[in-house]
Amino acid sequence: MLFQLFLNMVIAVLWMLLKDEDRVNLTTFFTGYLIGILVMYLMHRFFGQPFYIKKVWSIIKLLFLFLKELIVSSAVVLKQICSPKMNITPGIFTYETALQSDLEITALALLLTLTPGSVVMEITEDGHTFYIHAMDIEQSKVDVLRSMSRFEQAIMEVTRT
Amino acid sequence: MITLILKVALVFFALTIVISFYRVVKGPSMPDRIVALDTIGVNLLSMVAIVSIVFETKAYLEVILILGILSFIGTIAFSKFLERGVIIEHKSDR
Amino acid sequence: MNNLVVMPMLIPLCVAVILIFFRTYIKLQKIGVLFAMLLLIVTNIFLLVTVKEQGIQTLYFGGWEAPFGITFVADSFAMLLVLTASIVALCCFLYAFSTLTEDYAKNFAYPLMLFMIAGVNGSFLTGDLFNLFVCFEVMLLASYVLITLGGGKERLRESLKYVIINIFASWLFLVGLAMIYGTLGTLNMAHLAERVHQIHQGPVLTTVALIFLIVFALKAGLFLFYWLPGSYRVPETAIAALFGALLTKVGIYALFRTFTLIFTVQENITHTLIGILACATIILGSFGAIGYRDLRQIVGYNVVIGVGFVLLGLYANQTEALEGAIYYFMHDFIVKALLFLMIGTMIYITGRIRFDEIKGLIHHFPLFGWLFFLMMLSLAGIPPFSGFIGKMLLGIGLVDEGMYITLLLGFLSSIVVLYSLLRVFLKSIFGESMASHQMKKRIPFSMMLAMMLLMICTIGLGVGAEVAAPFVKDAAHVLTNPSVYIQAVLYPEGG
Amino acid sequence: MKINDVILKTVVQFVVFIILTIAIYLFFAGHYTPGGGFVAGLVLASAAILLYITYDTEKVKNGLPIDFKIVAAIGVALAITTGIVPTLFGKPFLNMSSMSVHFPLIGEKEIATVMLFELGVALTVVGVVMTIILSISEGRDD
Amino acid sequence: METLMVCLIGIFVAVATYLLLSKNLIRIILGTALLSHAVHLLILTIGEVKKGDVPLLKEKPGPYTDALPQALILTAIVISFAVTAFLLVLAYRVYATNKTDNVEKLRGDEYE
Amino acid sequence: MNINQIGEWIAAVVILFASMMSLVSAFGLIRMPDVYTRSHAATKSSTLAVMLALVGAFLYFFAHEGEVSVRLLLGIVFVFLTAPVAGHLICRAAYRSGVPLAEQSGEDALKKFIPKQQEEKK
Amino acid sequence: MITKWAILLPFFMAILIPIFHTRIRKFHLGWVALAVPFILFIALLRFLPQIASGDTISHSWRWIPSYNLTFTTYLDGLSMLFALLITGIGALVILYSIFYLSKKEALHKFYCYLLLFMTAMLGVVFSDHLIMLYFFWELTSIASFLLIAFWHHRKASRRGAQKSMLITVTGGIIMLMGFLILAHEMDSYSIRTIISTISIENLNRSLYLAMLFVLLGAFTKSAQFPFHIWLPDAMEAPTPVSAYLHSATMVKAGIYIVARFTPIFAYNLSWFWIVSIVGLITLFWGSFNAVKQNDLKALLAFSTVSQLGLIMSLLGMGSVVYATTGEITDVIYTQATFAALFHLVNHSTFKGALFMMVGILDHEVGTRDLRRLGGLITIMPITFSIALIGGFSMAGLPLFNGFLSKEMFFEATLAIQEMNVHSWIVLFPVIAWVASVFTFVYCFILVFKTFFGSADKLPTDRKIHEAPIGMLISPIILAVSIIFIFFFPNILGKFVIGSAMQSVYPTVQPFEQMTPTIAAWHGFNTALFMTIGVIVFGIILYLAWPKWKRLYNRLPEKWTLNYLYNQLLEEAEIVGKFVTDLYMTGSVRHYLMYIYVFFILIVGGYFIQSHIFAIDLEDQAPVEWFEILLMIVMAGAAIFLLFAKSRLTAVVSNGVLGLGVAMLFVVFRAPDLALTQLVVESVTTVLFLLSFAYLPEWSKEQKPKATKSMNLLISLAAGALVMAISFTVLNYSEFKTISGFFENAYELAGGANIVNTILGDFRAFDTMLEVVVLLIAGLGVYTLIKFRARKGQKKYED
Ligand code: NA
Ligand code: NA
Repeated sequence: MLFQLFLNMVIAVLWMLLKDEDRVNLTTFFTGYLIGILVMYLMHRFFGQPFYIKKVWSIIKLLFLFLKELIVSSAVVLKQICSPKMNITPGIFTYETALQSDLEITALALLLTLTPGSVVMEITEDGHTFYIHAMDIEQSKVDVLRSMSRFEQAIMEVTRT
Repeated sequence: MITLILKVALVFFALTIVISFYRVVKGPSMPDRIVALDTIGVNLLSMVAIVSIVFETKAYLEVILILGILSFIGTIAFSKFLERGVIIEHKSDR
Repeated sequence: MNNLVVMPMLIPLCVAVILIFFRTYIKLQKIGVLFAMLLLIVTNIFLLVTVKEQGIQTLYFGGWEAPFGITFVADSFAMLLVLTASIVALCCFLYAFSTLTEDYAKNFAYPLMLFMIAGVNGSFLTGDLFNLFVCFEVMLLASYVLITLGGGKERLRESLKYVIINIFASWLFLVGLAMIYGTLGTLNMAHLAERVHQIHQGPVLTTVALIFLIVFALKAGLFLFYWLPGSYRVPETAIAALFGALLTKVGIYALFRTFTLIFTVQENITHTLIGILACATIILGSFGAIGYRDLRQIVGYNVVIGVGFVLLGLYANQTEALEGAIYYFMHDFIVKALLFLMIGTMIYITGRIRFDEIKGLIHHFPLFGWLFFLMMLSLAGIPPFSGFIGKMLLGIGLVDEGMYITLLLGFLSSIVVLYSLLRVFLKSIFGESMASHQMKKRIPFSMMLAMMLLMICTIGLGVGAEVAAPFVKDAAHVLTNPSVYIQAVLYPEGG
Repeated sequence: MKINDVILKTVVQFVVFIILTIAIYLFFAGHYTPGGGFVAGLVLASAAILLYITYDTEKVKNGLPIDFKIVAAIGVALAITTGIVPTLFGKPFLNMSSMSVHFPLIGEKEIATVMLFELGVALTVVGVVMTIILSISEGRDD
Repeated sequence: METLMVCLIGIFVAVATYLLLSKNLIRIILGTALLSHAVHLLILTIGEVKKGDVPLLKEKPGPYTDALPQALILTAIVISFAVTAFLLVLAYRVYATNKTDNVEKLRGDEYE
Repeated sequence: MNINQIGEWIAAVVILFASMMSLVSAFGLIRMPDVYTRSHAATKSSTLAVMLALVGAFLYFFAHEGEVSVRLLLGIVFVFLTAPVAGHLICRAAYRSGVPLAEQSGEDALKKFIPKQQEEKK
Repeated sequence: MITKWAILLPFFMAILIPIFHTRIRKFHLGWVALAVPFILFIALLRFLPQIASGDTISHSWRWIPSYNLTFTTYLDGLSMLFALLITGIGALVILYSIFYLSKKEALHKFYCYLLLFMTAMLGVVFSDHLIMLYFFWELTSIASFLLIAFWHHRKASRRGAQKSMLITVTGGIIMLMGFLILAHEMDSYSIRTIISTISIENLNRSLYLAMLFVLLGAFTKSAQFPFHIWLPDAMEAPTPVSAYLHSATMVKAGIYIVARFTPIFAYNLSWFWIVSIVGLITLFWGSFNAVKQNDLKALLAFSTVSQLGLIMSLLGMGSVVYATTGEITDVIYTQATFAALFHLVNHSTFKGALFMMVGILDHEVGTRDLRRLGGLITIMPITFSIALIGGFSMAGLPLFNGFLSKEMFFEATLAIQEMNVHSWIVLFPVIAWVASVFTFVYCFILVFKTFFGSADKLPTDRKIHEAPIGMLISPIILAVSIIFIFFFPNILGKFVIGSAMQSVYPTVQPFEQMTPTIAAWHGFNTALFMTIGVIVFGIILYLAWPKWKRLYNRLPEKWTLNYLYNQLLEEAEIVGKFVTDLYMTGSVRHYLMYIYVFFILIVGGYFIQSHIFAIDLEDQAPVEWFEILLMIVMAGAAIFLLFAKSRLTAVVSNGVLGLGVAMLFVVFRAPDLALTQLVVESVTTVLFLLSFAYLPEWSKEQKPKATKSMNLLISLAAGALVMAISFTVLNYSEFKTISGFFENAYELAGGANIVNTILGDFRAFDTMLEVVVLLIAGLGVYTLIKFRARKGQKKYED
C-alpha cells in the first residue's frame, strides 16, 4: 500500500517536472496526482510486496555501486576488445545467493549483469541459483565472488532494514 | 567547433550502426542479429540526442524516450519468440 | 457552408459505430440499419434538391476554408450517385436481413457494410484529393473485412489477392499524391484545377495524371480488373451485391471527377487512353462473360463490361455523352446490385453455382423468373428500362464526336451482356422443372422485396427519366464546366 | 529447467509505470510539442504489450478486464461526437473550440475540444492495437 | 540530399517490387511494408526537405519545414499500419485454411 | 569563456568520448567469438556509451538553457534499467534456442539442465 | 388519337389478361383478346377514306422532353396498310387460336405476349420518332422471343427463341446506331422532318453508315440472307404465332423500315443495290431451301424467307428513281414499289391461310412431316381447298392474287434493265425466274404430297377427320380474299396501296400516277412468257423431284449458315474461356505483374517520349556524413531483405529499416513522424512475431531463371521510373505550397505543434476517418480469427 502511495507521489512529481512550468504549481501537482491515481487504478492488481521509502540513502549508495561496477566492467570489456590478441575463455558457472524477494534477486541480477564480463543467464525456480555467463571465466569467478557479498549487503540495506 | 565535435560523434555513432548492421547481415545466429538490432536502436538513441543538440531543439527528446522503450520491448519480444516460439502466451506455466 | 453535406457519410458512420456496441442485439441492429438507410435517403433527396435549387453545396470542415482545410462538395453528380448508392444499399440490406445468418450479424457484418457505404459516400463527396485517399481506405478496409467475413478456403484465398492488389493501388495513389503535391503544391481538387488552368501546359502534369489514371483504373476495374471477378465471387450474396454495386463505382467516379476537373491538360493523351482502355475492358469483359458457366463469373465479367461502357462517356467527354454516362452510371448501380442478388438467389435456392446444373426455376418461382427476365432486359439496355436512356445519350455523344467504332463496340457489348444472361435465363429459369429435394421451397419475403424494389428503381429510372433529367443535366454541366466547381469551392461569396 | 522470469517481471513493473506516465504526458503535450493522441495511444498500447509479453493474456485480462473492441468503438464515437457537437450550435462539422471551465481545487482551465478529439483517437488506437494483439495471440485453434 | 533520398526511394521501390513478385506470403507482406516506407519518404522528400525548422511554433522563430506533408505521412503511416496488421492476419488465416504460404499454389482450381 | 560555454564543451567532449566508446564496443560486436560474449560488449560498453551521450546532452541543455531536462533523465534511468535485462534475456534465449558456446569456452554449468538442440538454428 | 389508342389498347389488355385470367373460366380467353384487333381493325377502317385521300393523322405525347423523347405517332398510307394487316390478320389469327389452343395451355401468357406484340407492331408502324420506333422494334423482338419460347420445356423452342432474340436484337441495336447517326446528321428525330429536309446534298459518309446500319436492322428482322436462319427455328412457336408473327407481321417490319426509309436513303445508289441484291439472293436461297424441307412448317418458313426477299428486292428496284435522277420523271420504276406493297398484302393472305392449314394438319393428323402425310384430300376436303388456293396463289398461278403480284415482279425486273446502271443487272430477271421455278415446285410439293398419294404412313393413334368449323373460319376468310383480290385488285390499290405509295414517294406529284390499274390480263408480254416458263419447268421439276432431291445431300453440313451460327456460339464460349483463362490465372504475382508492366509502359512510355526528365543537383539540402552512412545502412537493409535466409532475419532487417526511416524523419525535422514511425514499427514487428507462430518458416524461392530475370527487370524499371519522375517533379516548382497558412496555427487554432494542429484541427476529418480505418482493421482482425462460418453455410465448393 505504502509503495503504491509512493509511486503515486512520484508520478505527480514527475508530472510537474514534465510540464516544465516556471514555478512550482500546486494545481499542476494535483493534476499529476489525479493522473497518478488513474495509473494506479490501471495497475493496482500487479503489485507484489510493499515497499519502504526511508532507504533513500541506501538507494543512492546502491546506485553508486551500480555505476562504479558499470564503468569498471565496461573498461574491462573495452580493454579486451582493443587487445590485439583476444585471450579469453568464456563459460557458464553457477552462484548461490541468500537473497529472497523478487526485488532483491532482480537487483542482484542486474548488478551482476553489469559486472565486468558476466551476464546472468538463468535463475532457478526457487531464485537461489544464478547461472552466469562470463567472458573470461577464470577471472570472472574471482571477481564475482569477491564483489557478490558487497552487492548482497547493499541490496539488503535497501530492502530489509 | 562544438558542432564539429558533435558531427564527428554522429559519424562515429553512425559507423557503429554500420558495423552493427554488418552483424545483422552476418549473423550467424538469430540472437546475434537481435543483439545487433538492439545496439542499433540504442545508438540511434544517442544520435537523436546529439542531433537535438545540433538542431538546438528539444523536440526530439520524446523520440529518445520512445526509442528506449521500444528497443527494449522489441528485444524482449524477439528473445521470447526465439525462446518459446510465441511471444504472448495464453497462460504461462508460472 | 452546409453541415448537411457531411450527413451522407456521417449517418452510416455514426450508426455503424453505435451498432458495434449492440453486436448481439440483432433485431436492434436491423432496425438501426433500416433507420440509417431511410434517413440517409431522405437526407440525400433533400440535399439533391437543395443543390439543384441553390447550386453546389460545400462544407468546410472545422470552418477552415478551401484550399487549407478539407472540403466536402455536393454537386449534382456526386449527389445523384450518393442517392443511388444509398437506395441500392438499402435493398442490399433488406436482402441481407434474411440471408446473413446470426453469426454474420454478430460479427459486425452490418456495421461493416455501413462503414463501406460511408467510405463510398465520402469518396463521392470529398473535394480534397488526400481525403479521397482516406475515404477510399475506409471503403477498402471495410471491403477487406467484408470479403473475408466468415472465412473458408476459397474466400480467404481470393480476398488475399484482392487485398494485395488494392494495397498496391493505394500505394500508387500515395505516389500520385506526392507527385501532385510536388508539382501543384495543394490538395484541394478545385484549387488543383485552378492551378492547372493557370499554367495549362506540362507533360509533367500529364505524367502525374497517368499515375492517377492507373490508380483509379485499378479501383474502377478499368482494364486492370484482374482482382474483380475473383473477389466478387466469394463473399455472401448481399455483400457481393453491395460490392458489385458500389466498389468499382468509386473508381469510376474518381476518374470522371479528376479527368474533367483537374487533368484536362492533354486530353488527346489521357482521354484517348481512357477510351482505349474502356474498349479493351469491354472486349475482355465480353470474353469472360460468355466464357464461363459459373454464375458468379458471369456476374463478375458483366460488371467489367459495365465499367468499360460507362467510361466511354469520359472518352467522348462531351455533354450528351457525360449525361449518358451519368444515367448509365446510376443504372449500373441498380441493375448490377439486382443482378448479384438474383444470381445469389439462384444459388441460394438450388445450391448450385453453374447455370447448366439449374433448370426450370420459373415453374416454382414464377415471380422470380419474370423478375430475372426483366432484369436481363434492363441489363442489356433495352427500353424503357433505365439502361436505355444512358446508352442512347452516350451513343449520341459518341456519334457527335465521330467515334463510330467505339459506338459499335459499346452497343454490341450489350448483345454480349444479353447473350450471357439469355443463356442463363433459357437454361435455368425456363426449361423443364427441376425436381430436386435440395431446392429451397421458397424465397423469403425480404429477399424478394429487395429485388422488387431494385426492379422498381430500374423501371422508374427508365420511365421516369424526365424526373432525373434536370439533375443529370446539372451534373453534366458541372463536369463540362470546371469553373463552376472551382467557383463554388474557392470563391463561395462570388468573389 | 523451467524458465524463471523474475528479473523481467520485476523490472517491467517499474518500466510500465514510466511508460504510462510518458504516454499520458505525450497525450497532453501534443498540442505544443511532439506527441498527441495517436502516439499516446500507441505508447499506451506498447505498455500493455509489454505486460502481455511479460505475463500472459489470462493474467493481464484479470488485471484489465476490458473489451478492447468497445474501447475502440468508444474512441471513434468520441471523435465523431466532437465533430457533431459544433453543428448543433450552427458551426461547421468538426469545428474545434476551447473554453474556460472552473474546476474545484484546480481553478480555471482551458478545455479545448481538440483534447476530446485526441482522447477519442488515443482510445481507438489503444483499443484497436489491443484487439489485434489479443485476437492473434488467442487465436490458435487450428 | 534530395538526390540521395530519391535514390534510396528508388532502391526501396525496386526491392519492394521484387518482394511483391515473389511467392512467399511473408515476403509479399514485407514488400508492402517497404513500399509504404518508400512512399512516406517520397512525400517528405518532395515537400520541402530540411528547408526550415522543426514545425513547432513556440520553440523556433521559423521559417519552418512544410508541415502538411508531415501530417499526410502521419495519416498514411497509420493507415498502412492498419492494413499491414490486417494483411498479416489474413496471411495466417490463408495459411491455416489453404495449407500453403505459396501464392502460386493459391491460384484456385476454378481456373483450371 | 563563461561557465555556460565550459559546460557545453564538457558536454561535447563527453559525447565524443561516448561515441568513441560506442565505436569500440561495436568492434567487439565483430571480434567476439560467440553471441554470449558479443552481448557483453553490447550490454555493457554500449549501454555506458549511450548513457554518456545522454548525460552529455543533459549537460548541454543544462548549460545552454539552464533547464533540467526530465525527459533526458528519464531516458537515462530507462536505459540503465533495461539494458541489462535485455542482455540477460537475449543470452537466455540464445542458449535455450540452441546457440552453441564458442569453441574456446570452458565449463558449461547449464548443459545438464537445458538439453541443447542438435544444431544451431538457421 | 386513334394511333395512341391503337397502341395502348392491346398493351392494357396484355397487362389485364394475366391479372384477371383466373376470373374468366367459363369461356376461352381468346375471345377477350379477339376483341382488341377486331375493334381496332374496324376503327382503322373508319379512317381509311381520309388516309386514302392523302391526309395524315398525328399525335404526340411527351415522354422525356429533356432529351426530345416524344411518342409521336403518325398515321399515313404506309402505316395504315401495315396497321390493317396487323389488326386484320391479328383478328383472324386469334380467332383461329381459340380453336387451336386448348384451355389447358397457359393461355393468359399466350394472349399477353400476343397482345404485347400487337402493341409493339402497331408502335413500330405508327412511330414518327426514331427512338420510339427503336423502342417498339425491340419490343417486337421480345414478344417474339416469348412466343417462340412459349413451350419452353422443349429444347428446340428455347434454341429457336434464343436465336431469334440474338439476331433480331443485334439488328435492332445496330439499327439504333443508324438512327442516332441519322438523327445527328439531320438534326431531328422525326422521320417526317428528316424526309422533308433531306436531299441529295446531304449525302456523306456518316449518312452512308447510317444507311448500312438501318438496313442491317431491317434485314435481320425481315429474315434476309444471311440473317434468315432464325426464322425456320422460330417455327417452334405455336402455329398461330407462326402465322401471325413469322409470316404476316413481324418479319414485315423490316419491309416497313425499308419502305419508310426509302425517301431518306435512296438518294444513295447503294441503297438500290444492297436492297435489291440482298432481296434477290434471299428470294433464291429461300425458295431453293424450301424445296428440300420435310417439315411443312419449315417449308413454309423458307418460303416466307423467299417471299420476303421478293418484296425486298422489289422495294430496292423501286427506290432506284431517287438515286438516278433525284426527281421522278419516269413513274414506271415506282411500279416495283407498288408491286412490293401489293405482294405484301397478298403474301399475308396466302401465307396466313397456309400456316393455318398446316396448323390444322398438325392438330388433326398429329404430324407435319411430308414423308408421313398423304391422301388427305378425301378426309379433309375443306382443308385441301384452302391449301390449294394458298399454294397456287404462292406459286403465282392465275385466279389467285399471287399471280398478279408475281407478274408485276417480273415486269419490274425487266423494266429495271432499262436503267443502264450496270451490266450485271441482267441477272435480276434470271434470278427471279429461277426462284419462281423453285417456288412453283415447293408449292406443288406442299399441296400434292400432303393431300394426294397414299395415306399409309399417317399416324394411327387417332381418327382423322376434318377440322372443326371454328378452326376453319379464318383460313376460309383468307382463301376467299385471295380470290377476291385477284378479281378486284384495284380496290386495294386505290384505297390502301395508293396512299402507301405516297408515303414512299412523298415528292411525287400527283401521286395518282403511281397507282396503276391492275389487270389480270395485259397481253402477251415478256412477263407472261416468263410465267408460262415457270409453270412448264416447275411441273417438270416437280415430277422429277425424286430424281434430283439427292442433290441437296451433296451440300456439306458444315457449309450451312446454321452450322456457322452454332459454331459461332460454341466457339465464342470456348474462345471466351480460353482468352480469359490466359490472363486470369489466379496468380496474384501475375496480376501484380500486369499492373507493374502497365504502369511502366504507360507512365514510363509517356515519360520517356515527352522528354521531360530533369534533374537539378543545385539548390539541395546539405548532406551530413552520418546521414550518408545511415542511408547506406538503410539501402543495405532493404537489399538484405531479398537475401535473408530466414523470416526472422528479414524482420530484424525490416526493423533496422524502420529505425532508419524514423531517423530520417528526425533529420528532416519531423519529430511527430519519427515518434509515430517508431511506435508503429515496433508494434508491427510484434505483430509479425505474433503471427509467425502460425506461419511456416519460409523456404528458398525456387523460380525459373526467366521468372527471376523478369521480376528483376520489372523491379528495376519500377524503381527507376519512380526515381525519374521524382527528380522531375522535384525540379518542377511553378507554385508555392499552401502550407504557409498553417504557420498561423497558433493564432488560428491555438496549437503550437503545426503537424499536430493540422491533424487535430485543420484536417481533423482525415484523422477522424483514419481512426475509423483503424477501428475497421481491428474488427477485421477480430472477425478473421474468431469468426468462421459454420460448414453448412460455406460456399458451394466442388
Ligand atoms: Na418463293
Ligand atoms: Na517541386
